[in-house]
Amino acid sequence: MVTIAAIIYEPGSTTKNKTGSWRTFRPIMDNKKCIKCENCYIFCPEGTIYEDENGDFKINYDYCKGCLICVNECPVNALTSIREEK
Amino acid sequence: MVTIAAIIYEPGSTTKNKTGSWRTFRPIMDNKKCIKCENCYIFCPEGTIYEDENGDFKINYDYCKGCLICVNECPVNALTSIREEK
Amino acid sequence: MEKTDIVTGTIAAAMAAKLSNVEVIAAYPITPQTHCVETLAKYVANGELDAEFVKVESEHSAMATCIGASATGVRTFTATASQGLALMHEMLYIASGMRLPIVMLNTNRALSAPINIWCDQQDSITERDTGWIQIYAEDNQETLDSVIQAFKIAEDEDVLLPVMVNIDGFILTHTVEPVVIPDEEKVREYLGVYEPKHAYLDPDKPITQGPVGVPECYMETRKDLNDAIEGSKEVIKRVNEEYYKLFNRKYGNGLVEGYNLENADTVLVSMGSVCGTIKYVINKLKEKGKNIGLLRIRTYRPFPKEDVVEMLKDANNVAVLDKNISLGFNMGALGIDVSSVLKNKKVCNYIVGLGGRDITPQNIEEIINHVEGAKDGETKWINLRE
Amino acid sequence: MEKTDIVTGTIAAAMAAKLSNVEVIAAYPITPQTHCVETLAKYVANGELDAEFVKVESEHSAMATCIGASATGVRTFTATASQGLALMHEMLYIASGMRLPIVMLNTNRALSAPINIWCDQQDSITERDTGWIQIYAEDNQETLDSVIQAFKIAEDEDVLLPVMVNIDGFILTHTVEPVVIPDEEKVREYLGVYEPKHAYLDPDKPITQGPVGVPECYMETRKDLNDAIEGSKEVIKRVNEEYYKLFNRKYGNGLVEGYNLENADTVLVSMGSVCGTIKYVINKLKEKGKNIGLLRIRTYRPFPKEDVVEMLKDANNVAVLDKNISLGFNMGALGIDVSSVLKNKKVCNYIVGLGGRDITPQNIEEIINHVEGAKDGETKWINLRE
Amino acid sequence: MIEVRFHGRGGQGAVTAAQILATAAFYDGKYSQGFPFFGVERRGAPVMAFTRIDDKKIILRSQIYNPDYVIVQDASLLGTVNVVEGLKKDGTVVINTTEENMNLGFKTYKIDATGIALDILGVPIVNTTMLGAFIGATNIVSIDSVKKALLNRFSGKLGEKNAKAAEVAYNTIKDEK
Amino acid sequence: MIEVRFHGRGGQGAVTAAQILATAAFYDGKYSQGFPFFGVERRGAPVMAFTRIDDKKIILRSQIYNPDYVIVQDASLLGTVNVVEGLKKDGTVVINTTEENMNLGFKTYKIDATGIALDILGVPIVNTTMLGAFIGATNIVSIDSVKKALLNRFSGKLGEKNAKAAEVAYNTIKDEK
Amino acid sequence: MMNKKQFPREEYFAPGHRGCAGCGASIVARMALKAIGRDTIVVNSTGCLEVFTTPYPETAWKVPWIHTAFECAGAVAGGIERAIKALKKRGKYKGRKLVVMPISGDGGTADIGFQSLSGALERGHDMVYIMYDNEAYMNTGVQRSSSTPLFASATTAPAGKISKGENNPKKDMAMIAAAHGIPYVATACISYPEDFMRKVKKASDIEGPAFIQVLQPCTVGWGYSTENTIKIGRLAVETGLFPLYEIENGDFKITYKPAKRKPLKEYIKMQKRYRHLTDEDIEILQKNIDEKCKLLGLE
Amino acid sequence: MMNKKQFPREEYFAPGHRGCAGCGASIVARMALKAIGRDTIVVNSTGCLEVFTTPYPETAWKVPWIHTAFECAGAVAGGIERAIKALKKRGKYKGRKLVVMPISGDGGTADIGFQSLSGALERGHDMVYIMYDNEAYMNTGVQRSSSTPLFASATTAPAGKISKGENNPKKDMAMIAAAHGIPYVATACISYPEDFMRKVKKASDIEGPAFIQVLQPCTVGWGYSTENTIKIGRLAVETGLFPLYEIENGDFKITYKPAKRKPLKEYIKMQKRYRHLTDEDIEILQKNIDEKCKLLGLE
Ligand SMILES: Cc1ncc(C[n+]2csc(CCOP(=O)(O)OP(=O)(O)O)c2C)c(N)n1
Ligand SMILES: Cc1ncc(C[n+]2csc(CCOP(=O)(O)OP(=O)(O)O)c2C)c(N)n1
Ligand code: SF4
Ligand code: SF4
Ligand code: SF4
Ligand code: SF4
Ligand code: SF4
Ligand code: SF4
Ligand SMILES: [Mg+2]
Ligand SMILES: [Mg+2]
Repeated sequence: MVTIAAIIYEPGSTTKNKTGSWRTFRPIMDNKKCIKCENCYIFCPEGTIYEDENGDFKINYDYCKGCLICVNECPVNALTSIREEK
Repeated sequence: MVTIAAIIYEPGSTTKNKTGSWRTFRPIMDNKKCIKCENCYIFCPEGTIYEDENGDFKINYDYCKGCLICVNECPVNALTSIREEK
Repeated sequence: MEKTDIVTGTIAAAMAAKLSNVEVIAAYPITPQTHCVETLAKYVANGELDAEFVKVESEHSAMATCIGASATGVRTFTATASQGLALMHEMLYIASGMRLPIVMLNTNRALSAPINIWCDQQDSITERDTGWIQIYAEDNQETLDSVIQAFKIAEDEDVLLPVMVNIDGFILTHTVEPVVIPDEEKVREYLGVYEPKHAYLDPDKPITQGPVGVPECYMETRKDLNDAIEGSKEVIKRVNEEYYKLFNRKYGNGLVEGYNLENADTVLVSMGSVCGTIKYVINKLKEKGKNIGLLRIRTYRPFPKEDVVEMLKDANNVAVLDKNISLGFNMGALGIDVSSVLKNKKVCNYIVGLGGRDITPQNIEEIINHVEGAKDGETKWINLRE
Repeated sequence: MEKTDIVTGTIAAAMAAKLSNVEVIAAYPITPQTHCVETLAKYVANGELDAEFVKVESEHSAMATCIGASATGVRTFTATASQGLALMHEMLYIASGMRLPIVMLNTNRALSAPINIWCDQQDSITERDTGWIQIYAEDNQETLDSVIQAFKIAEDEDVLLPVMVNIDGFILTHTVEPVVIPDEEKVREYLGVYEPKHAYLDPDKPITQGPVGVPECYMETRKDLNDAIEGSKEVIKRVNEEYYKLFNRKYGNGLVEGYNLENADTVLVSMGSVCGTIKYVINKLKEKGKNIGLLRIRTYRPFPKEDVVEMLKDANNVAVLDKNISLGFNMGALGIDVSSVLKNKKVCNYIVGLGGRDITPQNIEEIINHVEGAKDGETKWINLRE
Repeated sequence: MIEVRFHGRGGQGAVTAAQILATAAFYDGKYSQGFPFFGVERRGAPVMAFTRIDDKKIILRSQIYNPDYVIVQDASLLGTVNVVEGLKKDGTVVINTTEENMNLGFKTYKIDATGIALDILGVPIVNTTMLGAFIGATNIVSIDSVKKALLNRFSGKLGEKNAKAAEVAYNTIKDEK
Repeated sequence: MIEVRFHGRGGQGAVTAAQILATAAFYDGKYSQGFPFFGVERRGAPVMAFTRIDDKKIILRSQIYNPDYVIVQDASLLGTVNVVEGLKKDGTVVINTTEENMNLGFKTYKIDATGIALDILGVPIVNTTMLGAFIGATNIVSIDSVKKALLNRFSGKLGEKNAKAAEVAYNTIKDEK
Repeated sequence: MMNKKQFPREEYFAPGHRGCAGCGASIVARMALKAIGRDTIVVNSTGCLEVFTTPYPETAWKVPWIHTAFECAGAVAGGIERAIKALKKRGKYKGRKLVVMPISGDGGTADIGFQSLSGALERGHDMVYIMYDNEAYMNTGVQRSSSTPLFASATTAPAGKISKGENNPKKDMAMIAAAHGIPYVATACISYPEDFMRKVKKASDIEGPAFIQVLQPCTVGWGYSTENTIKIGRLAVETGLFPLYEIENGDFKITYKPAKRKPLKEYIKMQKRYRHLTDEDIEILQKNIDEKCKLLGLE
Repeated sequence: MMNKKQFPREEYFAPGHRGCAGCGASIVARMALKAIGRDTIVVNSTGCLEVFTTPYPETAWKVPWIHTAFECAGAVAGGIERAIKALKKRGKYKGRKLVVMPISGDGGTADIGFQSLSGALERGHDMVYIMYDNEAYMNTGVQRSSSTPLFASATTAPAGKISKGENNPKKDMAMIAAAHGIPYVATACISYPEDFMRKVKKASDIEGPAFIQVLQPCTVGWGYSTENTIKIGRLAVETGLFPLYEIENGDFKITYKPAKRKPLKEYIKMQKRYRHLTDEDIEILQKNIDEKCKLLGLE
């Protein structure tokens, strides 16, 4: 059953689609090094870096596609990358 | 019988249509007064003022619609107008 | 207060849009539609109608603007013709696919090339697959009534489809004749306010309209649409009855109108203003003792198959008059459609009135005479010059 | 030199355009057509084809550019699909009305809304009234051959009409398969140089193209057009034969192709790539002793009425498969057309493969089984999901 | 059913006249249609318009080929247009002219409408004047209804002036009759 | 008729692989089709492609539901895609993995195509490598034709490298068999 | 003023067309063709000019002419230009420069045909695009276009109880064309034939796209009597309302500077489309002009 | 750089969408929505962003969103804006400002949707139009648009034996929009989020049409590896190739001035679309930039 005119009534429902499986490389965050410049947060095309209750940035690997922009844009190398295990 | 795609193969054939009958007023040219400024010639929307073999401007009444632009634009009042006879 | 006025078809349509309290109008001028939107612009300029009038830069944008407005949940109207309708083509599919109850007046006019501003119905006929409901009015009164009904039909929750009201260019658009103008309050009460449950762009309840219809869902959305327009037949009939009760006018059963069908061996089938001339001829011939029938198709889409079959069951000579031609089929579209449902019957097709060619009572008589001696499937062009 | 290559349908079409020595190409990218114009752009960028490639900003302008170029007297090609074709709608009527032999590849794709990039034939079917000749190819070889033939047909002095070669999106456009590429010299010799006698913008012989078609002439120009496209049937057949003599390939009689029709009580009618699958099923069933026929419509416009009637004269169950739906008629366009000419025969209609829905051999068998027990006029949607 | 054909020039209001006549008939309690014959012409070019009047609803939609009446707003049209084409044998022509000797082969009323229009309206637009003259000649609708239609169509002073022009022409013809 | 299904990710060249395989079959004197299953996916997302090979002209146009062979270019797909769906009972899978213990319930060939690709091509694009492995495992077309198809498809050095990668994978599997 | 034969005598635009008496659009066409000469190919959008010059079976045009639709003069012209290139490859038109001249109204240029124009400019087609600007959709009965000036009444932007007519300022097409970075842009007015014709000629000599916006008063749409067409155009320029300039490869130059700008009121008062305006309204418009003229260095 | 929470934490653009890894278009959408907030209505043209965010039955959008066709974001947005006005007459959305945000690619903006945009600007609709500029038609496979820069290779303007790729300069959309005389025009780049988001916010506060052209590198179309999206955007700005400015009511202001412009070569060398260029070719492009920067007062 499709909705009328294929209207989607559930906002943000792409979250059903775990794009984490796309990764070839995995970014790793070292919160100790992080200076909270917010670069990784704002530049992530997936919006999959979030601030947890402690004010630390975390990566939600369910969606991270492993583009490594965050790694590239971290001014203090708090982010690094490794090859994803398959 | 129409031509293919209603193409018109005879350039300038609107001359078949004598728009002189549209006139309510008739411009009259006094070549003696005329200083050949070419105003009437160039401004006539019908292109119905022409230069004869003597270099005089003449009005072809077959097409003159009587707009009186020529009369209005003649700097020396060599053109005047009268009500058209019907 | 209801009153009678003597107005053109375009102005009757503008009055109907005003009575229907449209909220957004987006339209682009084109002959022979212009007086409709000019009249609406005047209403707005004089404060007589509190609508947003969007002076778009093309018909493509007119339909796009209507789509945007309708998808936000307001009552929307536009008007066009010919090249304008053709320029909307892509957007017509989108309006119906998005299930937006936009109402449009189309003033039937021939299509270029060569350019021709006069009447035929090629423009709307060629949009017959788009999922728009198409009503063809016979006169100015029906024009006004149909625009009002169009909103009622379009916005019906079982329909939710755009509706195109078609009237013959010049023949109706530029002809004044008496038209009863219903009471404004009464119309507004009848229609109510448009408050859609399915499509509205509202930050308080964010929805996504017009997404990618992947192969897993696309065909089902088309089936939905197909069922909605099929189902609209019942709604159109119902609205025709309701309207009759409230405003005292009805048009056949809403889908088709039969005229003198009883015992008519020869029946003409057509749409729009030419049906008046046909009735005129039928009346004349009746005086002479000849019985001819007319089946007027009022809604061409949804196509009233069942009614066509039923109402023509006793006819032996069916003459379909088309103000359009499906090039490469050597027939008009109505002729094809009618032939396809009248399987065991002689159906002939007459191409009439293209690009403003007048259709005279003599032409109608010629058709009647011809069909009686013709073979099934014949197509004849009427009133051609050598 | 003739050679065989393994290419997609879009590339086969691009190769054909190159073989045909097109002089002006104006096109806008759209899936699933893009590889065709990309390939042509590459030919030009590498100096392999000395054509003008106009990178227009929309399909509307693509067709307008082709019209301008063709009216100046050069060979012109474009390619599009779906929304792009829809956006050209107004200009399609103008191209045919101006009698310009433009050739276009249309890669069949569904129409929005919702947006869908996959195959059905709604886009071209809905342009069936426009006066364009429409060829539907079954495979990539036929795509290449049809584009070449299209120029020959379009430019024939008895035709002078634009031609649209349709191929199924993805199913052909994105599938590689072996294709014989004819010798370039031979093709160019066959086609010759396009030097129109009727339409050319030349200061040395000034003509006026696209004037105001007043009511005194408009209907006659439409009749002319109607006769030209009707008459093109003979030309298409002739070209099919000529081509066979030169290049050793032919497609039925050019208009239709019959497959296993003899003694087939049940016949399927369809267009495009699905005919391959149908033949596949026919072959399978034949092995099982069941005799089913196929009538493949190759040129949908001009519609080969006479052939349809003649070739189906012995069939009792006719199943028309439509990859489109005429909304509000509850039938596909081919179904309507075929029904309208097969008056005393059971014709059922099957809506298949909309928006990329796959059509499997099982679906074909389901149709065959259904039609044998069905009533005339039934419509059934195949492979719908719940 | 009465059928009337108007001949004029673009910009002279022939179409308006046909509509006003239809409106006046409607005010008289009749059914009517008023409509133009459209061409691509601009101001100054010959145009036509039509009116039908009947006691019952008018359903006929073709153009008018055999009018009962012809109104010629501009005598110069005679040079290019056959204004009496198809006119019924016992038909009537009303023409704007100062010419005395004019034989169109039909019953003809002449009036210097341009004179009256220039007098009353100040411009040579003769459609309403000719309408008055036509009513004077034929009485197919009441002059009061024509005036009412004019007052509704043109606002304020303009309406009054046009009504006046129609009335003057009406009386002129009536007197001559 | 042989039917092959490729599973990969957008950007990994599954479609190209299907086409190359079809081309190789064609060079072997067979008929073939190579085509994608298209979705709206971008780089990284799961994609499929198909090849049909036969001794006679292929007219069937539906997608492939019951392949004889499945090629899995990226083992991580196993998490989201049922790569063996519809695979014929006696079908074969060729998969790019370093995992030793993997049971897909079908005859399966494993290869570290990523390793080979990184080695020879310098990028983890495994489509051509997997093609070589597939031929090694199945022999449904000749490796020479595959190499020829690759050299025609990719110009210069790139063609050579890809042909090399295919060959290495081909031999690897052959040796293992 | 008295140098003999300042204007060419060849006529490429025939009389007998159906334009209104006093129509400025005919003047545009006639002058433009005189300026370029016989090797012109005209592409005409739908509009007054197209309609009144080509009622089948007659044409006023003595040069090759084509009309397709309202909205695509730019693209059609582009196709012709490329076709000429292709024909030259075949050996045709050796050594001749054929000038492609799209000519469209303000509606066909600034509104419905704007994209087609913009695309053609961007692609660099060699053409002389003429926008004949009568500031409304005249052919269909004086509806507003985006070139209709502020406060002018038009049938779709009528003056009324709560409306002063058009409520948006005139779209500045010449400047928008200039922002496309094309080699030549100019404004012109039929009341200044030398200026206009010189610009057309120059545009036709320049390689690449040229755009000329020429103001053309319309007796019907603006509401004035026929003899004043030229006079009103002159007032538009003399008041500074419509400055005459050209922009050649980015260099802006005023080509006619009124000795002293006339008050706008003189212009306004001659036209019915403005008759609803109060003195205060006119003051607003006057201020707008004064500001714009300051920017352009006009007084 | 270290002020806490410089960027809002609300997300209106969900993950799980199908954009390529490293896609700059997602970054545009995410930032723009953060800047305006929840009362935004998005109108999306056909293009990458639309396609990868809304595969039925899923959507990445948490604000109301509509897509109709490729070429009409401007007009659809205009209809929405007027509908909101109409709804406000009914009493809805009292005291709230709803922001209509059309968002289109460079193709949807500068080419096929250009007229729809221009019409909307001319009519003065209150909207924030965002052109996400990845300099080609990415969704359909990297065909050239009029926003494709000179000498870049694209699939319909490929580098080849007799071609250096695209042969027309990049269409200057921001300047063309500015020539429409609208209240706000700006350029931006995703690599400068503060600048971009400030501009979006400002545009949403301003009454009337605002136009923002935001450069957005595309990993597939430009040919670079995914992690460099931001880096390349930064280089575009630092080289002066893509200057960041705003034009408010006609006043032009550079909003970011690189300390010293970097050589274009750095930028070019990172991208496959330029790999066919010789040093001389790059020199030509460098000269073009130098000239343009001089005009704009950069360096
Ligand atoms: C697609 C389309 N829409 C509308 C029209 C109707 N139409 C024809 S000409 C015209 C106005 C032309 O205005 P402009 O370009 O300013 O030229 P003008 O008539 O003023 O000379 C219009 C609206 C049309 N022909 N085609
Ligand atoms: C009328 C029409 N023509 C063509 C297309 C095909 N098409 C869809 S998106 C697209 C390119 C979009 O380019 P752009 O606007 O730059 O956005 P991007 O994909 O780069 O994000 C094209 C050509 C279409 N959908 N509709
Ligand atoms: S690698 Fe890319 S997708 Fe993953 S968290 Fe970093 S920026 Fe986001
Ligand atoms: S970019 Fe690095 S320093 Fe900045 S917030 Fe992210 S992890 Fe911390
Ligand atoms: S009156 Fe008008 S038409 Fe007649 S000659 Fe003078 S300018 Fe020409
Ligand atoms: S305008 Fe007067 S002076 Fe000038 S050429 Fe004409 S008649 Fe002579
Ligand atoms: S309406 Fe205006 S532009 Fe059109 S023909 Fe008449 S005067 Fe000329
Ligand atoms: S092609 Fe470019 S713009 Fe499109 S999704 Fe991929 S990275 Fe983003
Ligand atoms: Mg205009
Ligand atoms: Mg883009």
